[in-house]
Amino acid sequence: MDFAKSDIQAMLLDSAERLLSENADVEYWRHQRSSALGFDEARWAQFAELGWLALPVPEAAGGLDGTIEDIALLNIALGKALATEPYVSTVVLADHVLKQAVDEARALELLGEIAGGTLRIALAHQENGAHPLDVEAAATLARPSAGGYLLSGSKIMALDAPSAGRLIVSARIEGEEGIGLFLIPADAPGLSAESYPLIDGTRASDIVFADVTLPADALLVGGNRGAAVLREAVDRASIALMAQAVGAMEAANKVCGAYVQERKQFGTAIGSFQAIQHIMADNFVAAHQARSMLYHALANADADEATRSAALSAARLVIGEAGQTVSRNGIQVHGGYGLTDEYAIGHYFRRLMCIEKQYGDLIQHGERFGDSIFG
Amino acid sequence: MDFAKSDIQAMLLDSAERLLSENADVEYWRHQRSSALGFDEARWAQFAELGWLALPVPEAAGGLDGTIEDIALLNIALGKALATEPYVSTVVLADHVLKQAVDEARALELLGEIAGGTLRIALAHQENGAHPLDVEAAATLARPSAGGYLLSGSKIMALDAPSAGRLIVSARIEGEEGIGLFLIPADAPGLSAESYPLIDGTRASDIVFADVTLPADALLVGGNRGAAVLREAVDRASIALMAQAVGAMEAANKVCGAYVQERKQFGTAIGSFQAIQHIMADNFVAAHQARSMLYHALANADADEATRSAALSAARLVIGEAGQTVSRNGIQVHGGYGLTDEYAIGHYFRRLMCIEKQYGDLIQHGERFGDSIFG
Amino acid sequence: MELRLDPDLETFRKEVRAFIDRVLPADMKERQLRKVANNAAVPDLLEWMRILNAHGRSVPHWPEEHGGCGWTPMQLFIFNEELYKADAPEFDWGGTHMLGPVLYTYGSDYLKDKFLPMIREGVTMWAQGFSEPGSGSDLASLRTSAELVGDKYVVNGQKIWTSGAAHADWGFFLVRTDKNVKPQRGISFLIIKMDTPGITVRQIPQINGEAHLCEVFLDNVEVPADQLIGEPGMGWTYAKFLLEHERTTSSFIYWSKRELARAKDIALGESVGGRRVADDPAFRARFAKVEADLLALEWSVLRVLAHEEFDAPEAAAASVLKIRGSELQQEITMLQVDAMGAKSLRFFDVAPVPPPAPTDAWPDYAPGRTTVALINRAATIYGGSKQIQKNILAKLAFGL
Amino acid sequence: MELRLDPDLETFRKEVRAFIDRVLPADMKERQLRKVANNAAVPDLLEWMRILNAHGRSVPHWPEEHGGCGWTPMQLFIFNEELYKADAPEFDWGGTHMLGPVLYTYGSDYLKDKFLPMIREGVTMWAQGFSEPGSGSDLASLRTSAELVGDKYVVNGQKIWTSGAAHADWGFFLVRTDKNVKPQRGISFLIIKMDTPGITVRQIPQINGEAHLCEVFLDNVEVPADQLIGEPGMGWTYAKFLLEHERTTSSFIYWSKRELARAKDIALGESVGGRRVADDPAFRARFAKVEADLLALEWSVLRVLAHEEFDAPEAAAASVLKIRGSELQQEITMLQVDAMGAKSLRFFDVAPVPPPAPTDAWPDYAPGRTTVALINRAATIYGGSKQIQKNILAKLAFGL
Repeated sequence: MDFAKSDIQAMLLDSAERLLSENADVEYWRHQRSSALGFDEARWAQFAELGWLALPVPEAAGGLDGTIEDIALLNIALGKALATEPYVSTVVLADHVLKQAVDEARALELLGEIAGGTLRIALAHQENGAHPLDVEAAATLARPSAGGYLLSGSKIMALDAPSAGRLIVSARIEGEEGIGLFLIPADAPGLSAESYPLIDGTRASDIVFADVTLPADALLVGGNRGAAVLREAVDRASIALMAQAVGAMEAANKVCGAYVQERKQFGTAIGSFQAIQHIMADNFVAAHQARSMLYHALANADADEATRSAALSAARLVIGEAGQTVSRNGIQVHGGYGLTDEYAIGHYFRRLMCIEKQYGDLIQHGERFGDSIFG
Repeated sequence: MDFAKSDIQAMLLDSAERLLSENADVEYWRHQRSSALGFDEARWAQFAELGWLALPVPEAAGGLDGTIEDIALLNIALGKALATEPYVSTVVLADHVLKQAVDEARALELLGEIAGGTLRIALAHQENGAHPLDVEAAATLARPSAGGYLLSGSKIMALDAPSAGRLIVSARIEGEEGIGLFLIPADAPGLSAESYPLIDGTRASDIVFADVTLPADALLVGGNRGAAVLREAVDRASIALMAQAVGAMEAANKVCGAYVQERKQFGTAIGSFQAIQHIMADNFVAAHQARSMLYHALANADADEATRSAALSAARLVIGEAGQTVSRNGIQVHGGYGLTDEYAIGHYFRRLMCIEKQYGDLIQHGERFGDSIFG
Repeated sequence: MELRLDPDLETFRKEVRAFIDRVLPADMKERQLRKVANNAAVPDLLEWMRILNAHGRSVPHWPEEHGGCGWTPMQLFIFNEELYKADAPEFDWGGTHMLGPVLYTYGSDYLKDKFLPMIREGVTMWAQGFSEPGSGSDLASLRTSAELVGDKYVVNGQKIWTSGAAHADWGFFLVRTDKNVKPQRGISFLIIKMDTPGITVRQIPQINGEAHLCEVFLDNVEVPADQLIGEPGMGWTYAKFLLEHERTTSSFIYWSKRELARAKDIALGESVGGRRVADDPAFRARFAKVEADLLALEWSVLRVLAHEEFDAPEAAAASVLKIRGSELQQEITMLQVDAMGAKSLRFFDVAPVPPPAPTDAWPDYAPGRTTVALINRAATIYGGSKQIQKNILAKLAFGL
Repeated sequence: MELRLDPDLETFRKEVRAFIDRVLPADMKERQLRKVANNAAVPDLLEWMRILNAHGRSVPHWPEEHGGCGWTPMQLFIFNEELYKADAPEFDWGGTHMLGPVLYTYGSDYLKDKFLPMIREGVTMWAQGFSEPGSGSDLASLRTSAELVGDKYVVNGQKIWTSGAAHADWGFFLVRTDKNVKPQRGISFLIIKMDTPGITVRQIPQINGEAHLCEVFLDNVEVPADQLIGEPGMGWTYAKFLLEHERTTSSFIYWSKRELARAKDIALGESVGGRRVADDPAFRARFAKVEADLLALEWSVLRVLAHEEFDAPEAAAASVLKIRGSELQQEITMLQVDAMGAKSLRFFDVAPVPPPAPTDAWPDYAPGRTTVALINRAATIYGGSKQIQKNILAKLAFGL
């Protein structure tokens, strides 16, 4: 166990500081939100140049073979800056699935494209009404057909899909157990998507597959391993998101700490009122515990599935609630200004709310962790 | 709907003020706790003289035929004074069962004895592991035998049993549906009791019936009506206890309000600190909502069972949690002194904790109310 | 004390329900039900006032001489409750509940004759200009000045958080007419037409996509002096009267009851892994506590309406209603949001009316829940923040 | 950063576990498990110190020259955790963790030679005399005076909340030796034998039936001047050192982990209407949140032990541990209590050891849970109340 940053981690954080800090402000966020994809493709190219998109990619594909801690530290920085780039979808989720793909050579090629910034991949696995933590519960069906598959079904709220060139789609395979993971071009004939923004400015799509024809090699991971691989990938995405939440909370606390020293009421800075001081103390405690719990999730990220998922869900509970505390209190100390789109705190608030509910919400993670305790 | 006190209510409160206020202090409470029964029998006699023991008794038995509102108002006063007398057991619970008894004449006689202060009755219905709100779940069994019954089984934590001359015991009757309610002398042969204090200084008993012989007329209410009558009686007890909780909270708030003005730290009364002010404000809100919710329970006390029990459980939720808020915060503002037996707040704390858990705790009432909402 | 509901009131409730059912147009009800933001239906609001007015019920709480219904507080409670239950449009609270009572209590005959009918008949939308950038919780420090020049006040300054100022015809403002006395003493209550030269309104973009709250800039705005209500320097008193007159309004009890019912519908409509959200025990337990707390709030409102005597000044009860009312608004809207899980994260634009047509995945309740929940964080801020209310309570109830 | 646990530490943990299993007497373990109050086993406590000392492990955290084990902070963490897991008696924290470090850091050779062995070998129980009736959170205002007369200090005053003073052999006191300087500057750190003439101890009856906390009255108590630790007037500095040295102690992490495991046992042991309390979804959800929070606290402790750098002074982390540690102690003991429902209301006397023999209805875990939960309300009060900690945090983390 070592809390100190390694050289590569220090470099990552240093480059993150340089690239992100200049654009971590309301003006930038509002501008991105109103842009076509919700983020700046030029900055995505810079992510590639800095090696961020190669972070978890194996050296064999020209990557950095980074650890989950490396990913977490970079995502803390992304969270601080409220970056809306589809980093988690492409670099954490898709990378992890590709690394488990049957056709290793092709996967390495795709990973290389990701690392180079020329390919973005989004995961489309959630179906309306399905339990987010039960990734096997897919009604989408792939029927073997003419040396390939015909895919039909629908997915909801595929995060970052509008900016992705390809999708990883989970589906039952007719005649097989489990679920398979398919790689599909986002513009495949028969695929239709309705895209929309989320409240944090990121984008998602509802996708319908109407007998989409897939070649045999579209199947990345077969039904025997699909669910396990997907659970792993989603858990890693959860960790990256939690890291972003920790970054967002710490940044929000900074913003609030400065605000309560500036803002005057009754002739004095509101930070001189004990009630405000105690709210800020609560926020500090919450963010501090959130970071501790991120560490707990990281320490168990590569443990057996039961241990990993219990640790992850426990972390989601603490971090999710901490996010509520920090952002709601943050708005409260800002008064009316906190409700405007023109102050940073409202942006942190919306981002933290999104993270809290993606890949399982507090109810679902609470239930899973409770079950892990009592069996 | 009328919030103003009626004449009889004003009289009751006036007499309560006179009798109870002089002995609503730590010295009195500590003395009573160390006494044989946990309360002062001389004061019980005064309760009788003031007509309090006749309050819900029908006029036919020399009673005052008081309403549930009358009972609640008196119990608010009892709660303020942390009276440990078995008022709820005898005058609320037992009276209600007796009023439904098959043998009306005998019941009136017993009610008269209660009103006169010569008879106290406790309810023994709870069994270990049984759901407190499922009064039908009794394993105690009455077997018909020689014109009467043989009773066997065991009860746990029969409140106020140690000072009661008779017990009302719930039991299945062999060969019948439902449960019967039996009146049994506390010293019946074959009955053994282990008595102990509760943390608030009141007393309870675990009772074992080893083939206790009962005459036929021991059966107050038969199996066809026993459970319904018992549910009604227990709900009325709940209301009286909630009224005591409201009284205790309001008194505790007074005590704390005075304390934070007296106690000095850092050269000033701690009540001048905004953190303390806000704690006191929280306590005021909690007690205020508790009283409102008592009113809700009262307004529905005579409604159909589904409405009544839903309202009652909702009230228990609010009042139970308010009791926690008021008493825990109350101790916090007292600092170390709050943990001693020598300050009033610790006594309110223990009483409120007891009320919260008697006749169903927060989990059980929460579940019942939730079920009433969603079916 | 006798707490059962008077049976006559049940009769009254039935009559009210039938009345609303008869006069509320179906398309208006539908728009109200499906609106994305709380304040998205201005034309309906005035139209609804006109409908109510046609039946003499647009300002039932006013004195009968000004068009009120002469109802008891309990009858008014039931009327309001039923309006919300039926998804009728909101009142224009600024006119009907804030300005109106100040006007008919303190206004000159000229002002009463001119404005009370406009409010009552649903002719005008009203903006409230109290807060300023530098004076949020510390309202008395407001600096917008009104100088008497001849028979006009010349107003200069800036207001903020003026709801709906962009669509309001008229506004009522707190302005400083005297800088040389104690802050509270120098404030006056002034009616200003919103299209007066010198007024600029900026809509503030909100975190939920609305721009309902506004900044109002007043630059040498000339206002006829007879639009000052009552006496100069008494504005603070009138503003306090207004708040005390509407003690139970801040409880949002009618709104919260309606929204809790909607939360229930959502919990029954949404499923996760084949289980209704309503059947999730943790969700159900949380829902039960909120519903119980809302019942407590409702009875607290009834106690205030009945002027029940209790162990503290009546104003303490008002702060209790504000604190619990605002907290419960937030809890109820978050129940709605949480019942929808990740689906609550979808952003729905407030501009297009109506919102997208319902689908299986996005039922009619989906658009708007998060829009409202986000802006609802304001509930514990405006009208005296939760922290201010607790200061007040500590003082009133305990003398701290 | 690399957060997986070092495999060597797992080996160490096994060794520690085997060691404790070997040396901890079964009857002592049983008494510890079944004690009604937290402080009900004084003789065992000293006996256990003697056993540990026989194996050189009674003060593992001290410097090796004074009998410490030379372990890393993580090893100490594991040792403590395993002690609690095994239901070993508590340390005499006053001696081993509070006075000890002050003594070996600032004490004269005479004091070190005299007292360190007494602590290490489990010879003496120690009382801590810091708080006074008028100085709770405002400790620096303490007034108990020590006047140097010849080679003796004459001590007059009163201490309160002195845990276990009735059974302590020696005590360490903060006393005022100089009234003419800033309050913090005039305080000294004095060792006093508890049977010195002039000392009167009154046990304070507590809400849980214990009388462990005491008042100590000092009336012209004569104390050899060489029992003053370090320099006169430096007592405040030493007291602060003591607190900083034991930054993670206030987290109560080992205790809370053990008690959460017990809460789990109770939830598995108790049933309501045929359903285990552990299977009650609302209880389970609450338990899960507490366990998650406790894991967060544990990692916060590990971060402090590793002196992880973060965005605030390290003392801020200490306040976090105190706040969360005390809140979690309360939540965990209330989980135990609530799992027992109404049965938790039975009062068990702390005096008789052992408590009543277990029965079906009253299993071995029943006596003591409420006793401990009641007194645990003190956790957010002593050692700097939660309010004080938040003041500190606001200042350290945000400069407020």
